[in-house]
Amino acid sequence: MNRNLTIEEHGAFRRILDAIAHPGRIQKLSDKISDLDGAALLFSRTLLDPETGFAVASSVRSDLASQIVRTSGCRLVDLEKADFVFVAKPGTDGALDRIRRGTPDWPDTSATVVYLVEALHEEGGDRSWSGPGIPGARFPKAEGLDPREWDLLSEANSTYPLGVDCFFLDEHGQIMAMPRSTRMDGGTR
Amino acid sequence: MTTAPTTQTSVQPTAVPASNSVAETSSRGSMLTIRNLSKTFRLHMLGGVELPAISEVSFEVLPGEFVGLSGPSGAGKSTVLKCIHRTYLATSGEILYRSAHRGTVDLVSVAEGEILEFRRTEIGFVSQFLRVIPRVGAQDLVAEPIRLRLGVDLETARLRAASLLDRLGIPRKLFSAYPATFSGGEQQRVNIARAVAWEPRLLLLDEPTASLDKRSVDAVVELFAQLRENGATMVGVFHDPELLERITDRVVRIGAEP
Amino acid sequence: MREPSLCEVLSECDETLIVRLLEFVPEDMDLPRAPRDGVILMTCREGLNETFHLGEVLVSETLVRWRGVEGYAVVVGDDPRRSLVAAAIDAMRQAQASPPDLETLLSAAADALLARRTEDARAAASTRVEFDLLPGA
Amino acid sequence: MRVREWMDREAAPRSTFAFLDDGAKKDVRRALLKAVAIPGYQVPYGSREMPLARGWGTGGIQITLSLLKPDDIVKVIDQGCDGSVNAVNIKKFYERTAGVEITTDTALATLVQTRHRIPEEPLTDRQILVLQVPYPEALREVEPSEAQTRRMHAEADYARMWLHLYEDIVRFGEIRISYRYPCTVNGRHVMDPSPIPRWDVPKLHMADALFLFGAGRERRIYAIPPHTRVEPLEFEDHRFRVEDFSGKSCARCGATDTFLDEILMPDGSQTHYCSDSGHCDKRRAGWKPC
Amino acid sequence: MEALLRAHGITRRYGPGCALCLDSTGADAGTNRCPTCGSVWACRDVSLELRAEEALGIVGESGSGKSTLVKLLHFDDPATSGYLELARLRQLEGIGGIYADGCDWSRDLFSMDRYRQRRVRDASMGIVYQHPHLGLRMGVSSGGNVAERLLSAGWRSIGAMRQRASHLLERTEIPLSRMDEPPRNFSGGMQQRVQIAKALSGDPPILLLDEVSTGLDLSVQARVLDMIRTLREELRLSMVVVSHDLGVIHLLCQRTMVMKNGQVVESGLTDQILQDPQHGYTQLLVASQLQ
Amino acid sequence: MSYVAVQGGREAIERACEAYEHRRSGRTSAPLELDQIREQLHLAVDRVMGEGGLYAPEHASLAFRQAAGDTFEAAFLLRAHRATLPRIAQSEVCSTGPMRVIRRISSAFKEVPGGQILGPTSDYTLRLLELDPLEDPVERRNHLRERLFSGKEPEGGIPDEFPRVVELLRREGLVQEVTSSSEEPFDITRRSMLYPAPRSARLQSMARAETGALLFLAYSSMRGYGDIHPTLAELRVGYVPLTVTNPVTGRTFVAGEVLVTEAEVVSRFSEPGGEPRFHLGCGMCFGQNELKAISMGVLDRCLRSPSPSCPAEDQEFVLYHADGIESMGFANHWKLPHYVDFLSDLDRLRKAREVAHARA
Repeated sequence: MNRNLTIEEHGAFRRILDAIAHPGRIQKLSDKISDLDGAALLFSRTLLDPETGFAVASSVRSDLASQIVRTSGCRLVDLEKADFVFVAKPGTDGALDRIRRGTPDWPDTSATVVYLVEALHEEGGDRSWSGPGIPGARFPKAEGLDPREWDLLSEANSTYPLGVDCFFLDEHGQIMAMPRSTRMDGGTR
Repeated sequence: MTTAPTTQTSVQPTAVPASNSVAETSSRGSMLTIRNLSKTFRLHMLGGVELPAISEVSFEVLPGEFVGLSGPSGAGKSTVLKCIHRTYLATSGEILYRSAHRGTVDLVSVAEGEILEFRRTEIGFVSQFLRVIPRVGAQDLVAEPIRLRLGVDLETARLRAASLLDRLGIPRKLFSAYPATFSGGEQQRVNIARAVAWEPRLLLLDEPTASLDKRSVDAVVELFAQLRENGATMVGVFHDPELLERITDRVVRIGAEP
Repeated sequence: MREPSLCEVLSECDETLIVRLLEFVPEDMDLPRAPRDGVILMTCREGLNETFHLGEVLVSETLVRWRGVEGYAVVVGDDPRRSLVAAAIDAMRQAQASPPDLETLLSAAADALLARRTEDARAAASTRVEFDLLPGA
Repeated sequence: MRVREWMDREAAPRSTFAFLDDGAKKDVRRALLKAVAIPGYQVPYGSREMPLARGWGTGGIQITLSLLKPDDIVKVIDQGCDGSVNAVNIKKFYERTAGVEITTDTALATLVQTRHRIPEEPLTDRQILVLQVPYPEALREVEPSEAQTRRMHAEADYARMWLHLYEDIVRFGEIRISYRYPCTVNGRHVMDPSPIPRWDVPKLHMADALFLFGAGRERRIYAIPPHTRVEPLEFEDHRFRVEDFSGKSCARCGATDTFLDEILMPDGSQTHYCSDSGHCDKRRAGWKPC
Repeated sequence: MEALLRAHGITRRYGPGCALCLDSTGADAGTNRCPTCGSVWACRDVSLELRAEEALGIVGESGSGKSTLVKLLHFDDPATSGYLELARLRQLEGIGGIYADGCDWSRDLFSMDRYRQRRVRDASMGIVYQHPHLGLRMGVSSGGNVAERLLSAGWRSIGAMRQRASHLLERTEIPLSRMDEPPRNFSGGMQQRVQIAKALSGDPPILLLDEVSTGLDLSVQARVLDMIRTLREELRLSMVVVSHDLGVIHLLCQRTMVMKNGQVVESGLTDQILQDPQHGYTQLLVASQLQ
Repeated sequence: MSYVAVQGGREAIERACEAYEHRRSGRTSAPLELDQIREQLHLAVDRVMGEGGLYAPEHASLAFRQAAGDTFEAAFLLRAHRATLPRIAQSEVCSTGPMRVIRRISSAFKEVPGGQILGPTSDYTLRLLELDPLEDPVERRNHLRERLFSGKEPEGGIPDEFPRVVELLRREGLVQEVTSSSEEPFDITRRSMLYPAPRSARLQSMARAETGALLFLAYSSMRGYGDIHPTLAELRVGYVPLTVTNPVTGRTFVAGEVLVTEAEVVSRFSEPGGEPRFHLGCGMCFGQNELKAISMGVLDRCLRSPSPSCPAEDQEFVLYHADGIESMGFANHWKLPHYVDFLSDLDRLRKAREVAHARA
């Protein structure tokens, strides 16, 4: 294993961890990457390996998907069995129901959903996020994501500790996360 | 003989509504209409042998009436009473009962819940034997139905129970004793007191005086008379034909040739 | 007795032979997967037909590419050179470019291994308990 | 790569950045993300053997190894002390395998690994505290079976844990649990905060830093994200209390607001030193807590 | 009287099950274990309804499935199939997702997650097992035993819990001086009474009794049964009473179900079951009763 | 109590490591060579490989030397080393059928197809300390070689494949089959154990467990805390080919041989219902470690008990406590300072004493 690649992954993981520890906080995944494909590949390389099941839930470009499989060595599996599900804009289009949410004994066996969106902003969202990792409330915004996706996520995470954990990557190589413990209030419903 | 099985497990209430024309016309004015009532016991342990107990019994009881049932031993007098009470499941026939609040219903087929409700609020049964409840004294045993069914407080219920037991000649010193230790006659009187204490609307009497001495019988007869004055309807079986004639309005023969 | 495989021979032979065989490895061979230590998860089937993982076995692994063919080897033991040699021989044999001298060395090593195993078998057989059935039994 | 190149390179020593192979690191990372997403829930993972013994912090070490960046500044403490045997060993290991810088100053550290203490100086939201955990299961106190405790967590069935505390109060007038005081995290999971003294438990509540817990031998990872409710189990009429140091102060720096070690002097008398040695040194050097 | 609990088609199978199971097990087959695949059908297609303030008896010999049925109702064991619903109870209103809007009945409780099942159980049911060690923690004080259910229901005041515990222990005739003693120091009858106090601690509308008086001396048995009778009236409890003893059933229950090899063979008013049993098995049971 | 509070810990630690190494390297004796350990202390090496979960005779010899003969420590070194190695692949499912047998016995039958091969074992030796060896060791070695390997080949030789003894029982339908899951075997090195544990996980866990721990538990069952009553149907020791798939061609090949001990234990029939049958227990481990394989075989059967009634039948009890690396690490960790915890304990004790005094 190339030592520089390894070190790059260590750096990326710290930002991924920081993102999920601070839902709604946005940062670059790597100082060297400013595009969505690069971010998606680095993210996969950091977390996915042959032990991981990978699926795409909507029109993620097939060349990107196959590159993810190739560089990380992960297994391509059905949506229902996936540990990581990559989703392109505008959203899962109902497929969220098929994604694993864990079991009462093993809530960690849920999938992690990675949304590939246009742009992420720390302000300007119409829903207030609160919960662990958030002092008070945050109002993040994900351009390119269908607003109804938030309702679907709210529903998917309504029986805590079951649920899905989400990451958002944007076209500037930025990352943001929303774990299942985040509560969303308000919105357009 | 009809052997149509009754479906005791049914949870569907099958109360016949008061407006049901058949029930209405045939039982106009009567409290209880028994029509073609048959009961056959089937003994599985004896290879499914069938023992007919009663066959095609029919009679009516008017409100406030005291009807006695007579017939040779084994004719099925008690069986009729138990069928009315649903202690026995009738094999065929109808027992139309005009209830206080639920119109006329067929006690053969009405839901168990309804039967339990009638037993709680309308229909009483005096059996030959006292059902002892462990660790409950005579007075409390009689007070219990008064308290529970009439909703009075414990003290009032105990007072009423005491006066009833007094009337039936139970010595005061026995009031707090457990009836299991009583003589047969004493037990029988406690039993009657308990059964009538809450003044049921329809009272079924299954040889209530069988083991009583003369004085006690008189007290019981007097008690029944008072219940009737208060509007109770009664159907009874008595081992003593003389007593039967004396206290009932009318006697229906069971088991005799038509 | 089973014929030992190339990898088995290279797993068990003396180090001196490995040093000699390395000289036959063409230096222009590509190493898509360079020789490395690693483990193979050893999966077994036991008497009730359950498969389970008995443990891991230390091996070395090499994948070479040479003249359009790929040679691959996994060799039990911790010496990456052994898998390099094995993979190289695999490739050379496929390319039909395996030097006769090398093959001679190899077949001698295979014979030696087979002889050792035959000895083992003989030793084992000499500890066999002979039961004579009793007459009339 | 060509054969020639490889042969030349073979002479040089081989090394992986941060010791663990990639598969192991990814396994730990995935577990960490789930742990942060479900605060206080123990995520199972395939713990690898470390060059330190099981029970000596292998869980914490695996977490740290999966996190380290070459530019990290790492502080390792054991029982509050940077110079403790185990801490020194672990630091040596990180220096050797990841080339990171080591510090004793909590404020300078980007990553703190600890056994049994949380530094006195509050951690910031850019810092991570990795705790070594011998027993991850808070309910083990009342239930030895893993299958049972798992069920209890699934059902949020914590009555037995509470009952344990109730019984202590009835029998002894006090709760006997000293360190490893069970806490409810995010209003849902009861969690073992690792063997930190009760003194440190309030530091977990609505903190700015991220806390990661690793139990190597028991193969569990769990976490408390920043700004998360962490409430020690307590009764309305019997509140949680930290260790009592009233009337005592550190003989070195004079602190009265720190966790103090009791030191037996050769003459049999007692004196007290700060348990957090780095903090104590800093105070002696004139630094003042704000 | 309103129905409070209803269950339909409750089945509990241990083992894989096979195509021949249904024909080769049950009351008629005389066994609950499938000879082909070895599966045990502990409870098969049982339906029941429990009304408010009613006591429903379940009789049958050991292995008939009656205790399994109670355990399923108490969520001690998961049902293989069937559903269970509770009427709208104020005790359950606080648990999210139990009632659909405007429905008088809960959703199927068997298909709920165990977290909610536990909360439903804590809020609506108490159980008394035949063996006190199943219902009690023998090493924990009697007061603590009563407090456990309260703790489970979210009580967090030691004082309030001790008050509630002493009230209940007094009601069940346990001397208060022994409140802090563990039940293992107590006689069987006392243990059973502590169990009753524990079962009642959360003020549940439904009490499940599994052979509560079996194995006790007659006098002790009478005392326990009398106490149950009194408590039922005072606390307006609905009860499911499992017993192999027809006397106990007769004393406590208005209605009775008879089970054999996992199936219900007969159900009806208790006096009817005792005096005019329809099924051969019930007739045998009644005939075998000691008078 | 204050031995960690003072500065200079680092120095002392380094000296301690050196002292350990110095003591181990001996005073005047010749340095121990690895091939000596590997060849002459092979049972220790086998045990280290088995408990370390890694078949690597050279490394295990090295570990044994570095650990000064402490098998716990040596197995631990091996496992720690393993953590740095990538897993290249999973082998094909290896059968012990084509095992190159060096020892094979059955205690169930006097004569078995393939024969009783006693092989290298101490079982039949007199346990007399050889205080005065009669011969020079090298001479003795040559002498033994001659006796075993030369001369005429014994009749029958050694078959390439031995039929399993349990197969004979199975053919008569006397063995209770286990419904083995069709799923991939569980891998405890990658996943955390789940309970109830699948049988594949139990076997893997015991295969790397500490020999003494397994023996202790199995012995408790043999002695009476349990109802297993074992008979050793077969014990075999030999070399099993490790078969691997070539990822390029998809063809399989043998990468080398692995020494394995396998025990098959028949236990008394027990479960009521159905036809009475023997229950089998299987033990298998790296190297020649007969005690471990037999113990594992007994425990495999114990852990399938439908109603566990003693420690050896309790899955969690056995599997959580039999791993030598874990248990030794944890027992050793008590040597680490615990004075913060202890102070917290003291605080509780003092408070409780105050309450007790106030109550009295």
